[in-house]
Amino acid sequence: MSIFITSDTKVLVQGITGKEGSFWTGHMINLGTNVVCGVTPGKEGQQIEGRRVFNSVRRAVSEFDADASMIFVPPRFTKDAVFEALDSGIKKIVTIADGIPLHEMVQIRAAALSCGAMVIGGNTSGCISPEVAMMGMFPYWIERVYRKGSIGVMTRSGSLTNEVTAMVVRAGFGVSSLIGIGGDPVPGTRFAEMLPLYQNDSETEALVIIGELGGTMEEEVAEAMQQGIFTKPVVAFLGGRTAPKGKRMGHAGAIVTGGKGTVEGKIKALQQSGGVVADRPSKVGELLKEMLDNK
Amino acid sequence: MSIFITSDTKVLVQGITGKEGSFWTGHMINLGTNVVCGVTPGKEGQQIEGRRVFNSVRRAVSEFDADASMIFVPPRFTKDAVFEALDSGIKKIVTIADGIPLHEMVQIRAAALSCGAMVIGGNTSGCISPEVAMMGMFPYWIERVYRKGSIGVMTRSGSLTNEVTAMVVRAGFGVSSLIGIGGDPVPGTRFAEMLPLYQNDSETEALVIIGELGGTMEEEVAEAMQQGIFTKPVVAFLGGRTAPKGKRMGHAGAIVTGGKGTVEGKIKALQQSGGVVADRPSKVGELLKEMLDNK
Amino acid sequence: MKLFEYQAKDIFRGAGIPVPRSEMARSVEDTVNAAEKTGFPCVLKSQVLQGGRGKAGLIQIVKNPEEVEKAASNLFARDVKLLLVEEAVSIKKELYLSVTVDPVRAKALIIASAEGGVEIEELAVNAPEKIFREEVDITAGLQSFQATDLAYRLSCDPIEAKQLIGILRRLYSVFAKYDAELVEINPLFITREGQLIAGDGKLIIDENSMNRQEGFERTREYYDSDMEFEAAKEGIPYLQFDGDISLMCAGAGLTTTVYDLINYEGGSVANYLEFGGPNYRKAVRAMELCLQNDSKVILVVTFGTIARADVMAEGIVDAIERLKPDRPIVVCIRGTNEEEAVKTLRNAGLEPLFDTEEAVRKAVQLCK
Amino acid sequence: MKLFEYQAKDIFRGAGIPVPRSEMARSVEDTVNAAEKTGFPCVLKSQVLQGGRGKAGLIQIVKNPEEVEKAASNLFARDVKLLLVEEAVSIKKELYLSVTVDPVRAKALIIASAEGGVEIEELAVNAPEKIFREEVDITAGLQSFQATDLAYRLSCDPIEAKQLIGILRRLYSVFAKYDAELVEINPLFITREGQLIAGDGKLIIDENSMNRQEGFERTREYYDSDMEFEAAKEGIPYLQFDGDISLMCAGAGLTTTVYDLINYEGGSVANYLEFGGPNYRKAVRAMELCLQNDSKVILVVTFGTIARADVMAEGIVDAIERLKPDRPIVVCIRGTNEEEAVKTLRNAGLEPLFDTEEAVRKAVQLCK
Repeated sequence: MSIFITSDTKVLVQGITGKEGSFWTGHMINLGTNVVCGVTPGKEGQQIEGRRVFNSVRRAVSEFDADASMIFVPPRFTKDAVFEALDSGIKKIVTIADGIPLHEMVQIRAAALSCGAMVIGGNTSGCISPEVAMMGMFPYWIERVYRKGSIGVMTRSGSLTNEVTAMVVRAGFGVSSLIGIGGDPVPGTRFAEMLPLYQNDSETEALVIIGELGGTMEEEVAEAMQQGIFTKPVVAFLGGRTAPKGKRMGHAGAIVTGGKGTVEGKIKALQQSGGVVADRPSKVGELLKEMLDNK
Repeated sequence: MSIFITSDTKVLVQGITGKEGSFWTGHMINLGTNVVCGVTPGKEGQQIEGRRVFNSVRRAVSEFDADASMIFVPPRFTKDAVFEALDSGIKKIVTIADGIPLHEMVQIRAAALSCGAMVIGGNTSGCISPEVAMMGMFPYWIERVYRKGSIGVMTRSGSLTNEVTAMVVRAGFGVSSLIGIGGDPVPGTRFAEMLPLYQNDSETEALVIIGELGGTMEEEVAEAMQQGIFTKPVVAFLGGRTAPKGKRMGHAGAIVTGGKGTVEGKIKALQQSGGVVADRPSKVGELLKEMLDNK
Repeated sequence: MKLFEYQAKDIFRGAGIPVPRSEMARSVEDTVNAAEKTGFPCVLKSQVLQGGRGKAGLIQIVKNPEEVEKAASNLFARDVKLLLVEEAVSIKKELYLSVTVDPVRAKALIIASAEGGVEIEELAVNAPEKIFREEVDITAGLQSFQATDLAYRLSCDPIEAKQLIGILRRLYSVFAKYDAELVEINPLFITREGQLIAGDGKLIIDENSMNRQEGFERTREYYDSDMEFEAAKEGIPYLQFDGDISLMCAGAGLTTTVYDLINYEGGSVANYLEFGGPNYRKAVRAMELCLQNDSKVILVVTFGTIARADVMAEGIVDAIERLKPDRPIVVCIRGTNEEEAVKTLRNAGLEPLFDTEEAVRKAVQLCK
Repeated sequence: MKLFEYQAKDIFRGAGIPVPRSEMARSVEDTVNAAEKTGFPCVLKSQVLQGGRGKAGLIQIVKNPEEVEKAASNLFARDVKLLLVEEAVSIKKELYLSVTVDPVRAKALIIASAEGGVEIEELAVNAPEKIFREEVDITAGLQSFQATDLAYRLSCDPIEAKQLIGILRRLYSVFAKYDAELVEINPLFITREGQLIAGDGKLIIDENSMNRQEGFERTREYYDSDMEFEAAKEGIPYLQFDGDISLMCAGAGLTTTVYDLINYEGGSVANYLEFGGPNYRKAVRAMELCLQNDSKVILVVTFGTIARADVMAEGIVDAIERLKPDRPIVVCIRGTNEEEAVKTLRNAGLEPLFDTEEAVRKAVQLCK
């Protein structure tokens, strides 16, 4: 079983008639994702990739009982799209938008928390379980990166994911489920909140975390490991070790302020909790091997 | 046992240093109410009727673990006062303010519902269990009205309560617990929501409901009776039977709009559910007698 | 506070909701000039607060200056003070939209129907499936997706739906900004050209929020009678009737009940008046209002807590001394400090009663 | 977007938060005139975006015109473009107030302390009990009782507390209105006369909300270098360093990692530059920026999905043809349509690599 999304998950696509929405809907279906229908106000009656388009999520859900929503709408409409999905009782939401206003992202996460839903993103490529299903935009056709296997991957960065995952695959492994939580300062779902899913996933033998400077998400993972919430092997790669302090280099979420969120602090926390940290992408595969051989 | 408030309930008074607040705090204590402390911003260190005053509910609750809050603040500050009490985890709130803005009252009720609290009021005299405790402003010293007994009373009107309850007492009964839910169009708690408390109260043998035209609260009581949520005898008195349609006579909540909320409709609903309806206050006592004798 | 149609439409216009072009007229001459400006055909709409103006003949469509003059003369003769002269639009369809409050669910409630122009309550009974309801969290406000969903339920035409979305959002913002008890557009026209435009406008502002709403002065026009206007200026709840007994009671519930009891006993009410609550020291002013009526008896019934019986009794005695009423007064004053009240009333030669129904019967008898 | 102190204080003033009287000065002469207006003593505050201005000597208290002239000359000589000349207030106490976002709890977060004037992070480590936190629901906004409770935790004096309540509410409204990532008053002075007044002002507006914020133009002053300003105008993330290798990479995470790897390998970075995401067709402009640096190598590393490898490779080849770079270019372009990219690069005489670390090592070697 994959996590978050399986081949049975009924996926609705909000913004399905847009350029990105229609293009990636095709790819999601192509990979095996059970896309049931789509929503774009005013386009009811159209079809995209053979899927019916509705004017609203409520209308869509009244005909197709969707479990998950993949949102392809511009950043300034994302809050409304997420609220619309939540309003229809959808509990799994992925939003790829890059540029969601900060205060709206806070409201999105607050709303998700209050109704027990999981919003992945924004500013992410989404999630993929190779050969099973995908909500997002991954070049699953690149075998060198998206080979199926037993390693879970959680990441804050899209570009780095291709880089690091390629190293995992080069070391002889494959990916069970990969979830990009996104590079924004306020992601809808945090690393630590994904851990129970990976813990319960029988297909995941070990977890690779692709983190970076800024925020406290890696520290929260360390805490969950210490509390025994997550007990599988963890290998982390953290970008921005040598980044100059106070400058905004990389993602908006990747900034060290007031001594909080340094890579050194994260490394220390993870190591103290039994994780290992790779200092360069190529080491990730090697460390995974060591950890799994010693198990 | 009385309902909503017992002699053990730890009551905090918000707005305790005001004229009304201090006057009625004295009376509440005099009746036996366990008033533990009060709140008025900027007056910390003062004492009212021997009770300490704090700057905020949080500070008060950190020293006295209050269960209930009696709010004596002007209408335009009531929403904030209720939110403050809810923020400190207080689940029983009475607010007497007459003139709470409609939209704020909606927010008050929404907040109470979402955290499982009960807000009684506004535009009410509050609640009293004679000889036990009181949150509000009742002339408990008038034996002719506030004699202890076995009849529960729920009311939308202050002045009418004295009138009708006097008739209950004249017929030889007394009052177990009396709750005034207030005369506004949006009361914090509705009649039907109080029924489970009266149902479970061993001291209450029958229930008198003092209603009036407008709204659907009496109809909701009838529905609860039909569903078996409330099974004790019910005698209702409803004001405004002959009120001209469309005119606002009496409470703000007492207006018939669009054919909804007529007294005839309410009478029919209550009668169909096994209740009896008195056509004048003096009949309430007589009907009670009949019902309890036939039991 | 219920506003006149022209006020509601002014507010709509300010909020960006399309309304027909219009002019105001206070005389027949005004009306003729106004109609020239709007062009023909146009609609003369009496600015009165009562409902059902269409059925009552208070709205007239006119096609030429002659018709204007005739219709306007007729309307002004019917105690109408102000006409709204509006361009007549070509109507393809009529919708219904309103925002109000749901006291049970503690939400704002949008009610909409693709069949407007009728009484929504009738539609609710006859064809409830044609009414759409949308609950809005009053703290978060109307969400775009709610407006979008509702708009496409009302119309499949994207051009109409887009206009509807805008109107819904603006109507909700009027509801929020003006602390509305009700804001309603019925009918909302869809013209033959596909434009949406508010045919009527209703806005009732919550009385408890009036102190934070600016620019609404309660002039005589808002009241059915001079007396009601006068009482309102004092903050005294008052309704004018034409029977025999002037009520001077305390408490909304009790006063309403006394009103009922008088009717049961075969009596009739001259006026409804509450002088309880914040007005319990205003006995003189209250009695003055009662005495302006052609009533035969003044009936005083109170049962107060904070509105103390002794203070009210003193007020009544004081009012009698000052105003020397020409008609009998029945007093039934109970509650806090009742004993003092009884003494005061007896000293003044009154005979205090203690039972509401007895007092009502006595007042009715005195009228015979 | 981080604003200058004077901008933050303008916004504070507009919101009703008291700030000291002040004048702006762009020259020594200006400063002398400004100081005459504010009176002595006054404070010359360099309007630069970096933190720790006090320790860096960028804030000077002056007592007379001679001191003004000396201090201003000194500051303007240090590349300061603008001084805020502010009246000096008599300080009884310094508080700390800020509003930011709590990403874990998904709330706005007010942080306050009765011990301001210091770095709040230091206080958080050394005396966490002196820091008060108040979470605010961002939809409902700051509730009065929260401001009241916090104010009385900061000061037992009702006169101070009342001012604090007002400042907290206004500061929160600035946070909300300006889509702030952070708004901070540190220190918030309590003067000897008992008045509260903002001693400093910091306001960072969320980059993702800039399109709905008006009146903020990004001028040269907001950037540390001309190059950064130039890149920003193109929307290209760029940071200036003074090493040997110009980065021209795609993706925030990957670019940062390449930066790290260069440092590990003993190399040095001339500039950080991302041309991925929406900029993946801007290879020419990106290379132009790199070539303006005194770097020895340009290192191109990408691993894109939507930012297609073939398009980026074409861009690089195009850029080389147009700009004829005077230094070697190391290319490691992978991802969607990688095979096409490889062909394009080889046809142009480049030797595409496929391993980031190998590419980094090669670039570092080329610098030796």
